[in-house]
Amino acid sequence: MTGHSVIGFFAGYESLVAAVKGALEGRCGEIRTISPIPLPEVNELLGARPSPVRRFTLAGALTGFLVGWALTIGSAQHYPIIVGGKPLLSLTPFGVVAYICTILFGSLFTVAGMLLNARLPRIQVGRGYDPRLTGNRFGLQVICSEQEVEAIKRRLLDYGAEEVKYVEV
Amino acid sequence: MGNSATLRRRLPTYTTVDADLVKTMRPARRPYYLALLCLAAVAAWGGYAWSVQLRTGLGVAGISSPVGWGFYITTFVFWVGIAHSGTLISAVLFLFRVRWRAAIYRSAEAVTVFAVMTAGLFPLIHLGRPWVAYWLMPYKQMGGLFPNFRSPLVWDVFAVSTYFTVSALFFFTGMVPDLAIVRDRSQGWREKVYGFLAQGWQGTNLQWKHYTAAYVFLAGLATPLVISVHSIVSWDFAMSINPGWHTAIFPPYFVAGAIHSGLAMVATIVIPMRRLFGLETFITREHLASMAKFMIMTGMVLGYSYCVEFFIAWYSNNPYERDLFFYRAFGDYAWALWLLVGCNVLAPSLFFIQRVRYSTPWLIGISLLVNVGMFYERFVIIVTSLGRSFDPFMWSVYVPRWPEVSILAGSLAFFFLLFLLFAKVFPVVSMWEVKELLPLPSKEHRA
Amino acid sequence: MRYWLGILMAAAAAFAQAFSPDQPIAFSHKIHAGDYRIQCLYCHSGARRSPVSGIPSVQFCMGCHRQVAASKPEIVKLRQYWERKTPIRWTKVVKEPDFVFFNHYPHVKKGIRCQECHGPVETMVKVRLDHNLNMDRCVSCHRSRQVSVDCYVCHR
Amino acid sequence: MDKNRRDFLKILGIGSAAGMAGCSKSAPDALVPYVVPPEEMVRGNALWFRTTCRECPAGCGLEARVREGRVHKVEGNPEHPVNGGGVCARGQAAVQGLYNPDRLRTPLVRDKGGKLQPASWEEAEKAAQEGLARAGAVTVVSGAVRGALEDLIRTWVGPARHITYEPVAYEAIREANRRVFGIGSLPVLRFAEAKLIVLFGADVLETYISPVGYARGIAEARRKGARLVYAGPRLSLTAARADEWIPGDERQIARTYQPPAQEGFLAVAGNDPVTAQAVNLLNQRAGAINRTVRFDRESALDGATSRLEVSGAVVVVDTNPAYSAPHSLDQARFVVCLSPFQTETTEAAHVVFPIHTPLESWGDYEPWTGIHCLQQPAMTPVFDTREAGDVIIRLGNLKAPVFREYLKERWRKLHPQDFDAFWAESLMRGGWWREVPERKAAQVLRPPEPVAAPAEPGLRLITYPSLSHFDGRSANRAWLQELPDPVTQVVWDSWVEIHPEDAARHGIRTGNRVRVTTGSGSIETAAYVYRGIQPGNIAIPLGQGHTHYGRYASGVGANAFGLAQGPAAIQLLSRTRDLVAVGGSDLQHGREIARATTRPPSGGSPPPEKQEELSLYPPHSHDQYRWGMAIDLDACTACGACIVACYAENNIPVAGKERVAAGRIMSWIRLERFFGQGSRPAEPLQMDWTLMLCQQCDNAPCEAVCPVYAAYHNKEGLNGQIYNRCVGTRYCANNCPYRARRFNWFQYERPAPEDWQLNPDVTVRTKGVMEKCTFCIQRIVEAKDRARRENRRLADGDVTPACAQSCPAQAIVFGNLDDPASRVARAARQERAYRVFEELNTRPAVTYLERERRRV
Repeated sequence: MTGHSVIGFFAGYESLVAAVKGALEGRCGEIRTISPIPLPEVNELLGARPSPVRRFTLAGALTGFLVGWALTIGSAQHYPIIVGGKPLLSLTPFGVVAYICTILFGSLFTVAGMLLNARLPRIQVGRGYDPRLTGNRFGLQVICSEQEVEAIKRRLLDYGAEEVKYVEV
Repeated sequence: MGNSATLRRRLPTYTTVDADLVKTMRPARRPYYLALLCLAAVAAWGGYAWSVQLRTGLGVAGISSPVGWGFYITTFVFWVGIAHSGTLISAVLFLFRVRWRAAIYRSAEAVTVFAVMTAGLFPLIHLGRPWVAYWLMPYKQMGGLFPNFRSPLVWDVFAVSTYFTVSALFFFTGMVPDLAIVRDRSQGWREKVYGFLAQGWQGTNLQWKHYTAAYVFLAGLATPLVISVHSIVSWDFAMSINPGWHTAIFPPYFVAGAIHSGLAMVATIVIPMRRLFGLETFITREHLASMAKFMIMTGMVLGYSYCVEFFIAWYSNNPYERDLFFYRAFGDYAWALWLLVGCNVLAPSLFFIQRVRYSTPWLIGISLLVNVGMFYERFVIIVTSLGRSFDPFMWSVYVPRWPEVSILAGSLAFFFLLFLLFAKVFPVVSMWEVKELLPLPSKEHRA
Repeated sequence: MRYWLGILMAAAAAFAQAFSPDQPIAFSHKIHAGDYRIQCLYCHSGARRSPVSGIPSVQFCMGCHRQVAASKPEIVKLRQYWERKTPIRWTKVVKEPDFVFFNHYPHVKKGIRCQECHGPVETMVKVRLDHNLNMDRCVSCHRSRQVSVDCYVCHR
Repeated sequence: MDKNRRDFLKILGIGSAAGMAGCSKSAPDALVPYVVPPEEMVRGNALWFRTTCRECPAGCGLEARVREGRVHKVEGNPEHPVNGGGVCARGQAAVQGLYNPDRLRTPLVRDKGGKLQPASWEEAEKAAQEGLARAGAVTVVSGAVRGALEDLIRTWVGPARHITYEPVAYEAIREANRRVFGIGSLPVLRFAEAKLIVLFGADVLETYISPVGYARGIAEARRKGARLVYAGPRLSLTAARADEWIPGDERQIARTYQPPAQEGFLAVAGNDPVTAQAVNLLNQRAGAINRTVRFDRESALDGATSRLEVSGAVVVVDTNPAYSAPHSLDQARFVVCLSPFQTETTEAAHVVFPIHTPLESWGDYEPWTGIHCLQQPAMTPVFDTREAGDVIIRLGNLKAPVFREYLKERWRKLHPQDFDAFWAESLMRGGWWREVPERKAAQVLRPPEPVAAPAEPGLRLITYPSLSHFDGRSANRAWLQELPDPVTQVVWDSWVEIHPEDAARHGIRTGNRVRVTTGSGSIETAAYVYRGIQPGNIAIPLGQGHTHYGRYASGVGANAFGLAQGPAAIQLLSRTRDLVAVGGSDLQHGREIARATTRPPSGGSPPPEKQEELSLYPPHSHDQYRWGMAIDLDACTACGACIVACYAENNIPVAGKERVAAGRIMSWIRLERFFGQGSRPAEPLQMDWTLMLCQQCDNAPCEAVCPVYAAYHNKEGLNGQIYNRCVGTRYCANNCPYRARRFNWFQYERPAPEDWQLNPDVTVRTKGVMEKCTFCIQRIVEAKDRARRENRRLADGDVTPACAQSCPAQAIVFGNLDDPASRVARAARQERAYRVFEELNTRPAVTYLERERRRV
C-alpha cells in the first residue's frame, strides 16, 4: 500500500522544534525528523523509548564470557596435558581468554544490534530523501492521508519551513 | 581539559564544515603519488628481506641464542603501543565527554587500526615456521589438540585480534554518517562507492537513536581494551622468569608507555596533515596543546616506572635483578637506556613551558623523540634481559642484521602508506561530531 | 556460482580418490591373503618382532614360486628379479611421516587385526589406501582402549 | 655370519637413514626389500658388533650399533680391560671417519704431469709394484699396529724395514725407564690403587697413552679418597682437574719434590727426559715401583718412534708423516700410501690405495702384551675400498690368504684347541685377554743425576696433543672441530696460549693473529691470553693446520709440528679477532653453577632434611618412573666425550665456525667452564666446570609458555619437546633459566654419505624448530619395549643415555628418581648433591654432586 507524507525543510533548529511540537498537537499521523546530527531533545519530544541495542550488547558479552570459559576448560579436559607443573584447570589464565571473548562478542553483537534496529544496511535511501539533510538542513517528515497533504504543507510553512515537499511512502 | 570556546573562535558553519572537509578528498596531485611510490618501494624491500629470511631460515637475522627475541618483538610491541592512543582518544575521551577529541579522533583511530595491522605482521615474521602459525588459532586440531591457553602468546593472539576487530568496527561505525555526507556531495561512481559504504544512512531520528546508543556501548567496550591489550602484551615478558621481565609493574608501565608513544605518533601525523589539508580551523593549537599536556602525564608515569624498576632491583637484593639493572645502566646498552630516558621523560617535560606546548615545531620534534625513545625502551627491556639472564656462561650481546633493519623500515613505510591512502579516501575529521559541537543553527544565521 | 561449486566438487572428488599406485609386479593380496588365506604375518613377519612389518625378500617369494604358478607372467617377472639378484622397488602405499615412530610389534601382540589400520587388504587386488591414517585415528583408538596418548609414544 | 654382512649393501629404502626434514612429510617413496636377507638381522631392531677403536694407540674396545646394515653409533665395550665401557670424544667420532665425505673412492696414480689421477685397482697395483721395484728396498711406515698387520708387514719387509711411526711416542719415558730400571717400555699405571697421584706435566686425562682407562682409574681412586696433584707450567685440563696445581717448571719441581711417606704413591712424568728420569727415581724412593707403577705388560708403543727419516721406496700404511713430521718423506724416491682419506701424505705419494676405515675392516691390536683386541667389520664398506692387509698382500705378492683368513690363522696359534668356539667367543667379547707373568723392575741402576737445561731468557714454547684432534688424525671430524676445547672453549681453530703479562708486553689481545717463531720454523695463529699459563711460557695445541685433509680440517688453524719445544719468539701480526670461543662470562658471578668444596670427604652421612619448599600448586604425580640424572662433578674430567656421543645419538647438526660465532652451536650438552681464584691468598688460578643440559624440570618454565604444547610434561617427569608441533616462537628458550634449548636457525644439510650416520630412531629437525636434550627418549622407549617383551618393569640401569654410556669416568648416572633404591636416587640424597638455580623452584631432575678440592 502506498502512503502519503510531507517533508518540511528547516534551516533553523528552533523552527524545527516548533514544527515538531505543532505536528504533535495537530495529532496528524506518524512523524519523524531527518537531521545531520543526532537531536536527543527531539527524540524526547517524540517520546521514544531507549534503544534496545543495549540488550544486544549484554547478550553478546554474556555469550563471549561463556564461550571463553567453555573453550579453555573444554580443551584442557579434552586433551589433558600438564605444563610447567601447573594444574590442568588453571583458571587464572583462562580468565584472561574469557575476558577477551567477552569484549569481542559484546562489540560484535552491539554493531549487529545497531544495524538490525536501524534497518541498516539498505540498498538505497528512502524515497524523498534529500542530500541537504546530511548537510545544513533539518527535515520533518509527516505521514498523513491524501486529503490532509495540502493542510500539512501549509502548516509546516507557517512553522517556518523554507520548503515543503510531497513524498509517497 | 578541552573547551568548546576553541571551536567558536572563527565560527565555521555546517556548510563550511562540509565544504572544507570534503575538499580534503579531492583528487591528489603529483607529490602525493610520489610519496605513495616511495613508501611502497620501502615496504616492498622489507617484504623482500622477509622472503629471504623465509627461504634461508631465521639465521639470516641477528637474533640467536640466547637473545631469541630482538628487533621483531621490539617492533611488535612498538606498534601495538602506537595503536593505543587511537582508542584512548576516541573511546575514553568520548566517555569523558572531552570535546577536543572530536577534531582528531578520526585520525587517531586510523592510526590505531593501521598500527595494529602492522603489529600483527611481526609475530608472524619472528616465527621459525610461519606457515604453521594457524596452530595458535583456537580450533580443534589434529588429534584433538587445542592451543595452550596458559601461554601468554595465545593471549596475545586473542588480545591483538580482538583489539583489531573492535577498533576497526569503532572506526568504521563512527564514519558512517560522514560517508553519507560524502555520498551526498559526490557524483558518479564515487557516489555509488560511498553510497555503498554509507549503507543508506539517512539520519532519521530512529537511526540516530540506535546509532548513538551503539556508539556509547562500543566506546564502553573499547575502553577496557586500552588497559588490557598492552597489559597482556606486557605479560609476554612479565609471565616469564627472566630477571628484568618478571615484575608486577609491567602492565601499568606498558600501558602508560603505549599511550605515550601513541599520542606522540598521532601528533607526528596530525600536525603535518592539518597543515597540508588546511584544517587549522578544526584542529587548533588548543587541541595539540591538550595532547601535549597528556603526554606530560604519561611521560611522568614512565619516569616513575623507570625509577621504581631500578629501586626494586636494588631493594629486592635479588642478585640476578641487581646484576641485570647494573648492566642496563652501565653495560653494553647503557647508551640506549639513557637515550630512552631522555626521549621519553625529559623531552616531554619541556611541555610544561607553554610556548613549547603551543609551537608546532617543538611539538613535532618532541613527538619524534618520544617515538624513538619508546622503540628503544622495548629494545632495552627485551635484549638486556635475554642477554643477561641467570646463566653467566650464556650471556651475550645482540646486534641486528640487515633483514631486521629492513623489515623495521618496511613496517614504518607500510604504516604510513596505509595512512596516506586513508587521508585521501576518507574524511580525516569527523564532520558530524564537529557539527555537533557547533551552535545549533537558527533563522538568524540564515540571513 | 554453480561454476565454483563444480570446481569444489571436482577437487573434493580428487581428494577422496583412494591412493593406489601401480606396482612393479601386479601382486594381488586378494589371491594370497584372501583366496588362499595366507596369514599377513607369514610374509610380513617383522611385525611380530620389530617396529617394521617388512616386505618379504625376493628369496622368500621364490620359496613358493619356484613351483607355484611358475609360468604366470607376473611370476616370470619375479624370477627375473631373482636371477638378476636385484631387489624389487615396490611403491609405498601406506606412508608414515618421518616424525612419527609407529611400532608394529606391540600392536600385533595386543591382537589388533592388521585390517583395523590397513583396511580389508585381503580383498584388494591392488593395495590401496582408502582411509587416511592420521593422528586423529591413532589417538581415538588409543583413547578407546585406555592406552597412553602421551606425545612421546609416537613422536621423538 | 661374515658372509651375510657382505649383503648389507643391498639394503635401501625402508627406515634407512632417518628421513631428512623432521617435520616435512617426506618419507622415502620406495620399499626395497632384500634379495637375500641376512640372518640375525631384523629390520627395525639394532645389532651390535664389538670391535676395537683405532683412533689412537690406546686400543679401547668398542661396540658398534648397526641399524639396517649401517653403523650409526659406537660405544665402549664394557667387558674391555682397557676402557671398560667408556669412550673418548675421538672414539665417538670414529663414525665420522667412516662416513667422511672426503674419503678416497678409488686408487690414485701420479701421471706424467705429476698429478694424481683416479685409476683402477689393477693399474694402481701395477704402478705401485713397478715403482717400488725401481726405488729399491721397501720401507713400510705404519702407526702402532701390533698384531696381524704388523706380522704381515714384517713377513714382507722384515722387522728392520718396518718403522712404527707415532707422532707422540713417549721415547723420553721409555729411555728413562731403560736407564733407571733396565726396561725400555712404557709402565702400566695402576691409578685405581693410588692414594696420592702426582703428575709432572703428564696430561693423563687428555691424550696421555691411554686416557680413557686412566680417567676411569683416577675416578675410581678418587671415590676411595685419593688426592691428585699436578705440577707444570700451564693449567691444562688435567691440571684443572687436580686438587692442587703447582705452577712452575715441572722439571725443577720433579727433582725437588719430597714424596710423603704414604702408601699408594704414584708419580707420572710427561714426555720429557729430565722429568721422566727424576720421576722414576721419585717413584722408586716412594716405593711405587712394582706396586702402582708396573712393567708386567709391554706397550704397543714400545717400538714406536716419533722421528722419521726415510729414503728409497716407502709404503705408508694409514698414518700421516707428511703432516706430523714435515720433510720426513723428502728423501723417499717412491711413496705408496694406504689411507682412507686424502692426507698430506697421499698428496706426497706416487700411488694411493683407498683402504677401509677401522669400522669396516678386519684386524687385531695388542695395546698391551696379552690384551688381544679384535676388529671386525660392522658393515660393508661404504666405498670401493680394501683391507690394508689385503693391499699389502697384493703389493708384496705374499703367499697369504685374504687378510681375514690370515688373521684367523694367527689367532689359531693363540688358542688351537676348539678354535671355532674360541673365535666366536672372542668376536662376541671383542677380543681375548690373558694374564701375563709378573715382571719386576730391576733395582735402580744409578744414572747421572739429570740436569735441566738452564732456563733460557725469553719464551719457552710448549706444544701438546690437543684433546679433540690428538696428533691431527682426528682433525677431519666435524664433531671434534665443533667440540669446544674445555679450557679455552675455542672451536674450529688453533691458538697460542700466552700469559697476560707477556701479552701486554707484546700488545697482544685474545684473538689477535700472531707469529710464533722457533729455531725450526714459525707459524701464524690466533692468540689466547690465558692466566693459566706461567709467565715466560707459551703453548700451542697440535693437530690443526692441515692442508689436505678434507673439507673439515683443511685450512683450519696452524700446524705446530714444525716447531721445536723450547725457546721461541712471538710477534703481533694483526688485531683481527677471528678466534671463535663459545661462552659468555668466564666467572660465575656467585651463582654457584659449578660448585667445588674444600671440605674433607665425609662418610656420606645423609644431609639435614630439607623441608619441601612451598608452591602455589600441588606437585603432580608421576606414574612408575620419574627419570632423573646425577652428574658427579668430582669424577667428571671435562673430556667432552658425552657431548660428542650426544651429537652421534641425537642427529645434532654441526653449525660451523661462523654460526658458532653467532651463538648458534647446536650441542645439547654444554661444558660450562668458569675460572676462579682459590679461597686462600696467592693460590693459583682455578677452573671449575659443569655439564649443562636440559634439566627436565618438574615445574618447567619452558612448557607453560609454549602456545601449542610443543613443550609439555609427560607422566614420567620428562620435559618433552615435539619437533613437528613446534612453530618456533623461541619463547621456551627465552624462559629457560638454564638456556638448555637450541633453535634450528637454518636447514642443516649433511653431505653424503654423512647422512648414513643419522639415528633412525630420532627425528631430524628442520629449520625453525626448537630442540633440546630428551634424556635419550628413544633409548627409554627401546628399553621399555625390551622389558615389555620380557613382561617386567624396567630395572635400574636398563636405560643408559648416550652421554652416560660414553663417560670414561662414569660420572653420569641415569635412572628412576621415584625408586629410592636406584643409583640416581641414592646420588641425589648425598651430601654433595645440589641442583642449579634451585631457588627458582623449577625442581630439576638433574642433580649435581659438587666437586671436592682435597687439601692435605
